[in-house]
Amino acid sequence: MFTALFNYWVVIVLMMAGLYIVMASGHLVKKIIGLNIFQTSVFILFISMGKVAGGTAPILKDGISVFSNPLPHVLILTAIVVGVATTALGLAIAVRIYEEYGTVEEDDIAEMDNHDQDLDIAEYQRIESGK
Amino acid sequence: MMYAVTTVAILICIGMAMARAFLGPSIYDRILAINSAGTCIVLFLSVLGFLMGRPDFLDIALTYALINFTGTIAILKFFKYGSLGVSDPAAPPKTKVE
Amino acid sequence: MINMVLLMLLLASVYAIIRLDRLLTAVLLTSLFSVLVASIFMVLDAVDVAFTEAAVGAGVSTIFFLAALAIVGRQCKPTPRRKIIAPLIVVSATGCVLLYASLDMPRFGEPLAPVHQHVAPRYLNDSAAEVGPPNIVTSVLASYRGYDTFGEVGVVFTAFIGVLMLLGAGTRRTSIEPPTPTGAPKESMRKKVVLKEVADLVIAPVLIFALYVQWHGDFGPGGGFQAGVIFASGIFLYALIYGIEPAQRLLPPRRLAYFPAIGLLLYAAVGIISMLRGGNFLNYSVLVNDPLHGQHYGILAIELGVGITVAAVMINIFFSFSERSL
Amino acid sequence: MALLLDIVSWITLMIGSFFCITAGVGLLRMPDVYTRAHAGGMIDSMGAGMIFFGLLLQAPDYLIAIKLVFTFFFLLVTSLASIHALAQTVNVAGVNPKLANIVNRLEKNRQKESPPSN
Repeated sequence: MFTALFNYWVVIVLMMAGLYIVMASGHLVKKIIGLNIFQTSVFILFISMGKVAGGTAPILKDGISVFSNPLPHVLILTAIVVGVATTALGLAIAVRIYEEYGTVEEDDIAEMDNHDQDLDIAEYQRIESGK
Repeated sequence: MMYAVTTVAILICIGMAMARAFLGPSIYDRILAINSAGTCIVLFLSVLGFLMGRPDFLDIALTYALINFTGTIAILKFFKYGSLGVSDPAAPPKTKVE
Repeated sequence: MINMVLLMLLLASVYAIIRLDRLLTAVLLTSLFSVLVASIFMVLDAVDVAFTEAAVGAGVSTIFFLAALAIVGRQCKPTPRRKIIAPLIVVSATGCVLLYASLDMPRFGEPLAPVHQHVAPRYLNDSAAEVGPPNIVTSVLASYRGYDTFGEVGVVFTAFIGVLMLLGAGTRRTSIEPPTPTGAPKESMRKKVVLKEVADLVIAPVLIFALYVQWHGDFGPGGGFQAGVIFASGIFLYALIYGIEPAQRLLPPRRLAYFPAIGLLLYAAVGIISMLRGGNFLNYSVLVNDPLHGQHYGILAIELGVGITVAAVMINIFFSFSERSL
Repeated sequence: MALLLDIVSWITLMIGSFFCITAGVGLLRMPDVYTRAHAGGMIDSMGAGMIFFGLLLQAPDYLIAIKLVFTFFFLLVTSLASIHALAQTVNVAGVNPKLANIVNRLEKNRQKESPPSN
């Protein structure tokens, strides 16, 4: 029981740790690190499901008959490279946000946005009342 | 059997290096510990192929041995210059005349 | 058993990432985390995946994070205490639900699990006769599921277009003068000789090894994705040691920006040629008269396309990031 | 012959394991970053060298043997170079070795005890 499901439990803990970092941390780059951990936990889940007890790597060789399932390997192999490309996209967005706002802390950005919105509302009210 | 004993020793070493990476008072200790853990993992991957009876997969250890260097250099360069794109830190500075 | 020890080490590293507030430490530990994940993949028989993760996690991913940190700075506010509680509750609740659900999962390593019943037996038993390469992962990736892989390369290409639109590429800044490092004494820079010599020794083998991985992917672990990432790491090393300007002289960004599209078009062209010869899209058996040879040529061609796209995308992204921080 | 190779492999692998564990203890227990760097370098030199030598004796064919040699060579070169670069960065950053004070003090004591020669 314990050994049979240990992999899946670790995957769940990792997934939740990634989710926690995404939710709790205010820094956008740290959030992307959290997303990376979450994504990696999904990779481990898939690869764990592909393992066959007593099997070896799915590369044919004389004298070996039991192989692990190659399909999850294919899916995850491409997912890793796609993952790093999308991570780069996320980091690019963080960089652009930094260049616009001067910070990548979520709270500060929200505050600046709210401040802008307040100014807009005040401006609107001024025009309305003036008319 | 001998592979199993070696694997255990390497795993212990990885554990100790990681402990240093967590404890490390300065960031340099952490970099050093992570570099050492990386070396241990190269050893681990090499021994693992023999342990599992299919030593054809040394490519992964070789890749990691080559690429770990890139990562460490990037970290050190980031430290020293705060940027990865600075031109030619390898050349001697022009102002310095021998 | 080894598997469990490695998973425990993995949990420890994630705990450290959460506990240590410094951003740079988190990035360092993330690279360690990826390598541990790579060795877990190795233990679980997924050699190709371990290969990709080792190359991506140690080299490319760490460098992208550092390149971004070079721009946004490495100050990170610690999480305020009031913000810890709500996420903790949500996460624990979801975790409990998932743990409950995991009790119904098939046991780890069970050969009779539903995953292994549907298409995997066909891949394992027939791929040698139908497609050819001994590496089943390559034959599934490139032939049986060539369509999926085409989509994945398209996603990588799209991410590249996104980065290009956000940051721009090939727009070399006018202020090339490197900022003088504050505080560091001057003679420190001259002593980089050892690093330069070692890098000279290593760069060429990295590039040659990438080519080996590219062309040996049929027989051992490897293929276009891994080769592209390793090639890009070699170029990163060059750019790190000699600076980005010489690297851009070597690979002019304006021309390099065409290469992701060239790789993708090469992939698509193989599919269209097979359609012109009367087969389905990406059915390589019709490429030449002998089906097995056709499969072989088709796989080589599309792996080359994948390799070109991945390498060019990674190098382009690196240039875009590090130009910004000059 | 095979038995002899096995015995030599056993011995070298055990020496390598011993050095790995020693280096790990050193990483944990040494007082400052310079001494820890010394411990870290031990994994690359003796630990990796002995383990790769032991594996080399067991390699079933030439390709694997060549890959082992290459892995060891690049590991030795790159990892030690990065430890060197790290130690140098630390030095430039102005961290003094903790043991330097002890050495200086010993030096001073020795000079005090022995009469000046000139």
